Amino acid sequence: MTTQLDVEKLSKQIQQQFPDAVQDAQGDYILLKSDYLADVARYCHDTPALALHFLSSVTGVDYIDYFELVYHLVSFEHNHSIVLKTRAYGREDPHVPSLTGIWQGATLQEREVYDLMGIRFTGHPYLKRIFLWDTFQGHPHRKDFTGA
Amino acid sequence: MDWFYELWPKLGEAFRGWLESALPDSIEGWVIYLVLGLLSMLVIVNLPIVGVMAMIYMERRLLGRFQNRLGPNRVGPFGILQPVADAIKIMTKEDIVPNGVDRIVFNIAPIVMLTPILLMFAVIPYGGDTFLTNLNVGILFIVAITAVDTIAIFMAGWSSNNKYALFGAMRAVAQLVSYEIPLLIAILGVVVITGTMNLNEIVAHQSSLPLILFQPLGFVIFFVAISAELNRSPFDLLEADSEIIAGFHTEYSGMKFGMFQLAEFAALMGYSAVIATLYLSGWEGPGLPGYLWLFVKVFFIFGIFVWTRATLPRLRIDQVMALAWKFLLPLSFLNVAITAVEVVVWENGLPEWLIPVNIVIGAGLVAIMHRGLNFQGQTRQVVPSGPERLAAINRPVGGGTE
Amino acid sequence: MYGLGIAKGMIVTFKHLFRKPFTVQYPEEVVPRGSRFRGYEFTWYEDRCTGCASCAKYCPLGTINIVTHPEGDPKQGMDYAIDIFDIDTGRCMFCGLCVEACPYEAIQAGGPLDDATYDFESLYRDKHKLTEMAQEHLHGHDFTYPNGKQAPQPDEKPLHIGLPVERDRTR
Amino acid sequence: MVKTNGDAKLTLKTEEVMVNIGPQHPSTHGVFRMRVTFDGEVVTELEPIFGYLHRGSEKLAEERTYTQVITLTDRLDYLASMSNNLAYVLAAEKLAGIQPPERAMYIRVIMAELMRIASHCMGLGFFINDLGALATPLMYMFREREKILDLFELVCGARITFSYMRIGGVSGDLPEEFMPALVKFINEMPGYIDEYEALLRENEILISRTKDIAILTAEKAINASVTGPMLRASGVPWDLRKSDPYEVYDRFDFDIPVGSTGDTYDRFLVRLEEMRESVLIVKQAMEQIPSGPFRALAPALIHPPVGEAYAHVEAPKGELGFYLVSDNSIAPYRCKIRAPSFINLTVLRDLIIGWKLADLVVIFGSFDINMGEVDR
Repeated sequence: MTTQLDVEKLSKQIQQQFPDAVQDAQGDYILLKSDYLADVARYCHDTPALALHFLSSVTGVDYIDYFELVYHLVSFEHNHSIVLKTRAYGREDPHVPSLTGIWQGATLQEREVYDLMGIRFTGHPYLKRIFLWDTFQGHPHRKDFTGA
Repeated sequence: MDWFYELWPKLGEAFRGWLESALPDSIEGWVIYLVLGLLSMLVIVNLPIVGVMAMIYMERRLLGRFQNRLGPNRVGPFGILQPVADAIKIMTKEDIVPNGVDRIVFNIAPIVMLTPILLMFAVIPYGGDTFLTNLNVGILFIVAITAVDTIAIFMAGWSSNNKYALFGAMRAVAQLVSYEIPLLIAILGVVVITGTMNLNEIVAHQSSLPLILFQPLGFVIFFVAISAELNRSPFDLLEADSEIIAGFHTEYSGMKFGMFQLAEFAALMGYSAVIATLYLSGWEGPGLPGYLWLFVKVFFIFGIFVWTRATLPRLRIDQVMALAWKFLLPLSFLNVAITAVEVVVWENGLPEWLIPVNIVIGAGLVAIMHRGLNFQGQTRQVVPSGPERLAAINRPVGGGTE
Repeated sequence: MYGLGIAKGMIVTFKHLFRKPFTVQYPEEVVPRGSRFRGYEFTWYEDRCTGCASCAKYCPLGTINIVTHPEGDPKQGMDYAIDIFDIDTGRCMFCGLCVEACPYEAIQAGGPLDDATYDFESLYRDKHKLTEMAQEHLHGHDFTYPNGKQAPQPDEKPLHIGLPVERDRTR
Repeated sequence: MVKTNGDAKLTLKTEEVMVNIGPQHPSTHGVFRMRVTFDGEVVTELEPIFGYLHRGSEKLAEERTYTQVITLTDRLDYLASMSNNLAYVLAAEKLAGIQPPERAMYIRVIMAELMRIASHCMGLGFFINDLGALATPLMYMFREREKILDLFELVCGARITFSYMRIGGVSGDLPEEFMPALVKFINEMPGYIDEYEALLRENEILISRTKDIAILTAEKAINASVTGPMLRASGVPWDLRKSDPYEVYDRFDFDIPVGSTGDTYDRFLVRLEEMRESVLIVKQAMEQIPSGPFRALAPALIHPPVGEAYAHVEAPKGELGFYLVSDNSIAPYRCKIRAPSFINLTVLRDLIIGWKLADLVVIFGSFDINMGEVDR
């Protein structure tokens, strides 16, 4: 059975490394400030006690005030998982750092989020529309999308 | 019953007699000769066409049964008219010439493909006295004339202005030319034993025992090489449907496509007849007349072709080439050498106890030689995918000037 | 030795040569459908329908169009008369949610496969067409619904509460 | 053309050809396009191009009730609809806090495992077809798939788009005639798998075409989020049925087939072995299945509390996950699908570069992707 990592404990651990990186920690997720996302992800990936080598999925959710990025991380060695979240503000050019440098599995998924949600991933090597054609206007998974 | 066994020569004689009596005396003998020649050519040219229809029907039905389904069974009783329906369909289809093709070469290619195949049927003996021409270099003629097909396939692929067709053409050139060599040298074994290239005499030589018994290795080499020559599975790389759509005839439609199909199946039929003639004592056989025996053998060999097609996956181009150059070619040389020694030692015909010896020698040689292929993968150097592999592949080739 | 694996495979295919083909020839032989088969013939039984429009609400594609008006004597139980009941079978994806939604089992799935048509028009089935199909089914199946229950005979009262609805079967 | 380099070594320089493989090509398993650059027959560059089948399932789900979304999940991986249904209803149950009855869980497990057999049949069949075997193994595997679809037709009335599972159970109990049919099929199936093995496993041509081809190392597979048989072929024993058991998988005794090197041949073998394990699971589930209700008492229109839930199952193609966000309305606020086929394609370029055209189709076939799921 995959166990949920103790959010309280992990957030304290992260706080020690990166003060004021954690915005919120409740339920089964840790909400991070987007500036620290890449660092914390790198920390989660490299720390042997965490060893979160597997990025299960990258999800973008449009909460109208902000976009929320949800990262499901799993460790095969310890069989535990954690959910990292971060927020991107603004409708015009929301952006978060890309995690492709840490997990190759993020490449296609981040492209998908960029295509359908319009969130820019800074540092992505090939950020291009994936499902829709290049000249498509708008991002259909946004709540205010009304049709092309 | 005599007419039944000697049907075609007797028919020819009777027709000639009728012509001589019916025509006025002022008509000279060469005219009758010409008319008769044209008529027999007509028969010979139509023979592969009718035979191909039967083969297409047989292939589709057999493939169906191999795959646990029925196959075509809608047109006519047991679907026997399916090839006719196919032919009508293909002849009435629009003949599309795509933009940007080399028109002349594109249009000539099917003709260049089909003609040599039809010529091949001229020298095959269908019975003791049933043949169009009794060439004393018959087998050489067949191999030489069908080699023209390589050019036709290349013409078709090159002129199509299609990348898939180009891939098919390039593969054709590499594959077909390579397999000519083991094919020829395997035939050499037969020629060494019989001492003749005349197909009638080769058949006459096998009246007691078929040559496959004295040439088991040669037969295997010939069969594999001919599978490759005829683009049959597992060597059907020229038209590998899962890789390059239809290979060299991707852009062809209508009757031009039909001519490629016809040529392919006619070649299959012709070469099945050659296999029967060279190794399975041709038209010889008890009971039935020669021409029927030959067709029984042809369809039996064709059935084996269908069987392999139904079972085997396809090889890759470099493996196909490796098979030709590293496996079949040395084997065929060994085969000729062993045969030559046997023929020199037993001048007055090979003794029968050589049959098991030959089979053992053949199996042993195959078992030894296949190690050189390294097809199992364990001994091959493992190269990872991605850029590293590309670098390994792109390393400089050739001697250089060190 | 090289070739043994190939020979094994050849034997397998050779065995199949003598097996009975698995396929059946469709028009002559029809594989029997299961009793829950969700086929083209959506049958709707007006005699069971109360006009609650549950099916229309459940349909993910909105292929069911239903218009009703209240009718009948309140003393004998109020009823809805069905003005329009259309199913656009051309858009239907046969998920069976409407069948599950109906509390009176008035709409039922099932039927044969050979219901192909040449135009989309005939896939749009209105109340009359649906009733026609339902009657055809009932007459062909000894007045049994696809779900196995007994339907009322033509002279009997419909099952739902209230008075029998005036049916226009002549179209 | 032979030209001399600066360091006086001969290199064979050829002109590169760019070929669009797809969107209509016999081996792309749907409308998928690869823009490939060839040097002779060797692939030097490859770019996958998606989106020809993009239907916006995730957006459509936001406008449908929780029950209606089930019909959308049928159309994701249309060769494994039951697994998709299962993943979705698990997520919705987690969100709404509904506990399905025991019998329903067993029925779901039986369906999911039968679906895995059917999906692997298709995956392997088309993989062998890509190798050029003229559909014979494919036809045999189609035959078994048809039998499974007949079973599904008995329980839910459809053959491809089942929509069988419901939030809190399944739409109907197993009919009377189902169990005898299932027993017959499960007893026959190992014989069929033996047949495939005899036909393919030791075939020298197949081995020479697949062994040591396109090796995916375990580290790379994990780093690239590869899941399913591809991951297990690389030697990682990660199967959600064992490592994060959902439903009643923890009550069954089965193995996870794991490959040794992660080459194409291992990916083929892992799928073949998984079919055997699935037969084993179905057998155990048939013995253990209890009687009782098949559906929990749940309202027709559920209003889950505000929150989010992520549930994943081991679908035939890999980890299929549904991430649902609820705003206490009758429709999900956001429905994200973690599609295994799509994410497995991350390693496509790295695996194929450097191999030949003939290997390209084989490697791509060994991914066993489904375009309905990739483009969603």
